[in-house]
Amino acid sequence: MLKEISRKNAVHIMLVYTGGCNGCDIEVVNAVMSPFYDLEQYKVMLTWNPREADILAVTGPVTRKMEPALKEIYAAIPEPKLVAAIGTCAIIGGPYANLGGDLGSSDQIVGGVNKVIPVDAYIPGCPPRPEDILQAVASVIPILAGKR
Amino acid sequence: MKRMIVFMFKGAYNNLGRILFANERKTSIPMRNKIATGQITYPKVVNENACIGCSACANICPVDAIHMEDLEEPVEITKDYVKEKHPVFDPMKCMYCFQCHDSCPIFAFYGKPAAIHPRHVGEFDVNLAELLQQPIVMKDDKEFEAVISLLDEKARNLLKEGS
Amino acid sequence: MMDWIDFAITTVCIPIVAFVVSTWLPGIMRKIQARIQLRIGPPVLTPGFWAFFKFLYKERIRPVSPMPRLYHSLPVIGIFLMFFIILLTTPAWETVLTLGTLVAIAGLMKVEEMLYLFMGNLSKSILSVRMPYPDQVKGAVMKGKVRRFFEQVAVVRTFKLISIGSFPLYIGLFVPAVMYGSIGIMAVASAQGFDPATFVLRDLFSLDPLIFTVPGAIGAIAYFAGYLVILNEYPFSIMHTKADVVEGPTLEYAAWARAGYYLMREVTIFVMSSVFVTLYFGIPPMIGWALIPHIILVMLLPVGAAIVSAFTPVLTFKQVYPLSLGFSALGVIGLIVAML
Amino acid sequence: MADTDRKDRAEVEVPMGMVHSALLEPFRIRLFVDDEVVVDAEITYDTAHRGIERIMEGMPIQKGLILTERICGICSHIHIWNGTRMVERGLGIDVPQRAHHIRVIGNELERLHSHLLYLGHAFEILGHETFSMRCFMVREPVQNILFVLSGNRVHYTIPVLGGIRPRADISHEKRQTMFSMIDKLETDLREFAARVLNDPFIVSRIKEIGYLSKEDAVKYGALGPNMRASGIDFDWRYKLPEYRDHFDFEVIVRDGGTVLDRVACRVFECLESIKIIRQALETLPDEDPTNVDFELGAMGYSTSYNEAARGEIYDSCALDEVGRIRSYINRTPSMSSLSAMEVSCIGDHLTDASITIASCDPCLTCTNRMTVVDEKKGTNYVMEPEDVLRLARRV
Ligand code: SF4
Ligand code: SF4
Ligand code: SF4
Ligand code: SF4
Ligand code: SF4
Ligand code: SF4
Ligand code: SF4
Repeated sequence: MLKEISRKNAVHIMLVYTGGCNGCDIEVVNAVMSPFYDLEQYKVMLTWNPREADILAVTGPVTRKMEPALKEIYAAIPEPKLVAAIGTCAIIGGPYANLGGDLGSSDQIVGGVNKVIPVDAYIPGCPPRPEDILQAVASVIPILAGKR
Repeated sequence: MKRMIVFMFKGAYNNLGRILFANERKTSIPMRNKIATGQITYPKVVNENACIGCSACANICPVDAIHMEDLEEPVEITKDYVKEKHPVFDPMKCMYCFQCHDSCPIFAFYGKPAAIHPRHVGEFDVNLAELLQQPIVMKDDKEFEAVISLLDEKARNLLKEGS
Repeated sequence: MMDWIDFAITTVCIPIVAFVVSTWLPGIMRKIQARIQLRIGPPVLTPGFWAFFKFLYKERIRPVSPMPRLYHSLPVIGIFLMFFIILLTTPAWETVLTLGTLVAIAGLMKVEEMLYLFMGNLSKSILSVRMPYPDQVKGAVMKGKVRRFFEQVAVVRTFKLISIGSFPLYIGLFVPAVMYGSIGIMAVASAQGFDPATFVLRDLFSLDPLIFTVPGAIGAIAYFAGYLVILNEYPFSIMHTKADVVEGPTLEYAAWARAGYYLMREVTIFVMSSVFVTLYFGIPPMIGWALIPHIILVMLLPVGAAIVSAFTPVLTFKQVYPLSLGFSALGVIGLIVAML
Repeated sequence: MADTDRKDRAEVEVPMGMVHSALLEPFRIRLFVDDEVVVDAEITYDTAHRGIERIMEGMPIQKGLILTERICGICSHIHIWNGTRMVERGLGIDVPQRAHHIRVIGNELERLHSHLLYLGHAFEILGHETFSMRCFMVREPVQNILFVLSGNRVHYTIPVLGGIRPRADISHEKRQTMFSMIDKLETDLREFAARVLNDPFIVSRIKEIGYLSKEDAVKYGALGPNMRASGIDFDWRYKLPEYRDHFDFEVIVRDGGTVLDRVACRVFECLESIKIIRQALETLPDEDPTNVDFELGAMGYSTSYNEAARGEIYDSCALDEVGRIRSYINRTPSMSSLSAMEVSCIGDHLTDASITIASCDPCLTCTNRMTVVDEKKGTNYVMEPEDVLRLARRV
């Protein structure tokens, strides 16, 4: 009872950029920092510490260098936790993993985030607008609250 | 010094108003309401009245993010061309490579805003009947063939006649 | 006998009051900042109250630390220290134990600050050295130097802050002592016209608070500066700054230990402010009518801190030293005026 | 000599990143400190390497150009513009003046949003949340203008070979909207700039740190505003016909070379950008913005330089007979500006170092270069000068 209510009322979100083009990153920062959008009004607070986080927001395709870091950071978050993949890169690897010329698509990309860690919410767009991000984050909070 | 003091008092006054009465608040309340009720919708990517339903976008998409759906009521564009389907776009699959946009005949052949744009298609009006009467400006035959091969049969005939 | 019953009630109730009020404070501070930032901001209970319970219910993990148990127990120690400080300033404890001197409070605050030293040395978070990245094959000129975690950098800073940063706070603590010639807290309060036995709300206006005198006002400013330092609130949050050490010593706290850390911070905000009210307004916390004005006045410092921190960047030691020296000097002037 | 001296003084290494609140993007900074004073710094940035140049090899040029935009979400327009410009130069494609104007508008809007983002980020690092939020507030209209113009807030995809995508054409109504939005933007920006540059706390934090002398700026290749803040008067916009012949603007140059100068330089550049956008909107020629009258074909090695928000950008490639890309090369400003920051943060406090590094506007997505992947061992690492030498000797 108290558990669910408290989880619904205080959520910490952590951002990890895994090698996207900055576009998604900036829109996430916009959603957090711009008073016009103001993520905090939905009871979601920004943190940079995985130990404090509940939601891990990942943007960008996972590059080979970022793969171990992403895994470790995911592991450092105590349960219950959710992962939101933001942007088409984080969902399917974006153009880097799907387009290619003579040499095929990029071998520097592991792929979307779900190739590395389990993902609970997908937010499409290149980049998604801040309002898309806000709505998605607001709508996953009940899932978080319902976890064990 | 005097300016500084005036400035500080003004600032203090303004901020008092902000703290106590939430003056000048910039947060968008309509958006807040929309999010609370889950009403944020994805930007419009297909301009229905500019689309001739030729399937080129669906055919070229490398990740199958577009499929054609039959229209309930076919739209008659010219007297011998009826639009029967329209493209439906799945944002989850799209990677924004713009190939649909660039192969849309409205853009590829006529240089007008394409009926499809993976970001936000915008508001514009195109008189399709008139447009389809215009000759196609495209020099390179190979490229013409490449684009035209993407269209469905009816549209192909139509555009070949037009050129 | 009466005294003992009073003592027991106070010992139980004052910490509860402190807990209840203090969970509101971060929310109020955040709301004020949000309003200044022209946005809505989180609901008042979110940052302090609900966050505390949320962390209680998270999965318990083992922190990466050479001594996990000690590391986890530090915030608990901090909370108890703070409860102890506030209890020392209650009239009930004074009559029974007569421990409530300014020296005791100053000493306990020092211990509280020292906790950060231990925390920092015991925490080894993923964000710096442990990040999986092949540093050692890179081309830096200075290969093979000692590699230091953020937290240890923060420890060095805590140390510097303890040695000089919180000076203004201690000077602010002792201005009343010099003014009234006593280091007893109750003596200070009664010198301002407070009598715990007979206090009713009407008496509020016959008090003669220290803060309205010249040395008192100066001392209060010094105390406020010290308050910001001890809370690691902007602009003095150098040991906690996001720009390099992220969250410094507290990085590894998770789940219930983080709840503990949250509570420790909240209670610190409350207690430091409560001591201020006791000393400068002459209204100590007690079970009785005095509690109402006390709690209202306690809001003063956190609100001030929120406003100041909304308008200042984090300062480095280049600015912290002179500022802290300046406030200390101010405090000393207050002391001298008090002596005259 | 000085080097060994420094080497002895450094006691500890403080590594930061790749996930860190001050860096935002994935990169790694190792700071070697004596007490808390930075003695040496190493910035490595290979984590975001996606191999764009490689996947472009053999792609049809039109598709490749769309991919250039995806190099970066901040300099998105300039990448696609410069790439397009390069091909247009190589193939001799005429571009209508209207298209040039709209591309310039895109670029200046991008400069505005990039600089404001920079300020927002800088304040965030300074710990000044309120002003950071104000920055984002001032920036919001810019994003809205871009959305009105092109249908996206970040990747606008304006240029196309021979002109612009018709989606981004500026109709009469659009133009009126843009005018009024820009007026509002300018008043907000001026007010905010005056407030920031007069704030004693902020100025005390950013003045006299991160000094980059003129010589060092040249030696380490600082670019764009970083270079101009160190007293070097150079801007590609003076040389490009798109700008030179049509617009009246000033290039901001400051002599100080400190973080304060880099910040101020950008603030004033924003005002110049607004000036250019106004002029462009006023003098927008009335014509068809896209020329489709060209043929793709073999193109020799062609290059193009341009002035991105963060400095010089360079693209080059060749095309084969059917218009497919051969060896695309793209070099972006952060690359060399960052190495300049390695030296300019030496001698500052640790906390100042992060604002110094941020003050060159580091953004890494374009910066990641050569990584060697050893498939057999399953490791990868970045090639060092020694590695290259070793390889060279072995051959
Ligand atoms: S989804 Fe688009 S905006 Fe986001 S990181 Fe990928 S390319 Fe950039
Ligand atoms: S059009 Fe080309 S890429 Fe798309 S499905 Fe057909 S063969 Fe594949
Ligand atoms: S932009 Fe999206 S929908 Fe269009 S072709 Fe590319 S992937 Fe398919
Ligand atoms: S290519 Fe264009 S006209 Fe054809 S179906 Fe797609 S959107 Fe409609
Ligand atoms: S160097 Fe940069 S631009 Fe080039 S492929 Fe790598 S990430 Fe892309
Ligand atoms: S040094 Fe960098 S920019 Fe120059 S050629 Fe090599 S990879 Fe390209
Ligand atoms: S310099 Fe590179 S990373 Fe930075 S904004 Fe420009 S393209 Fe993007």
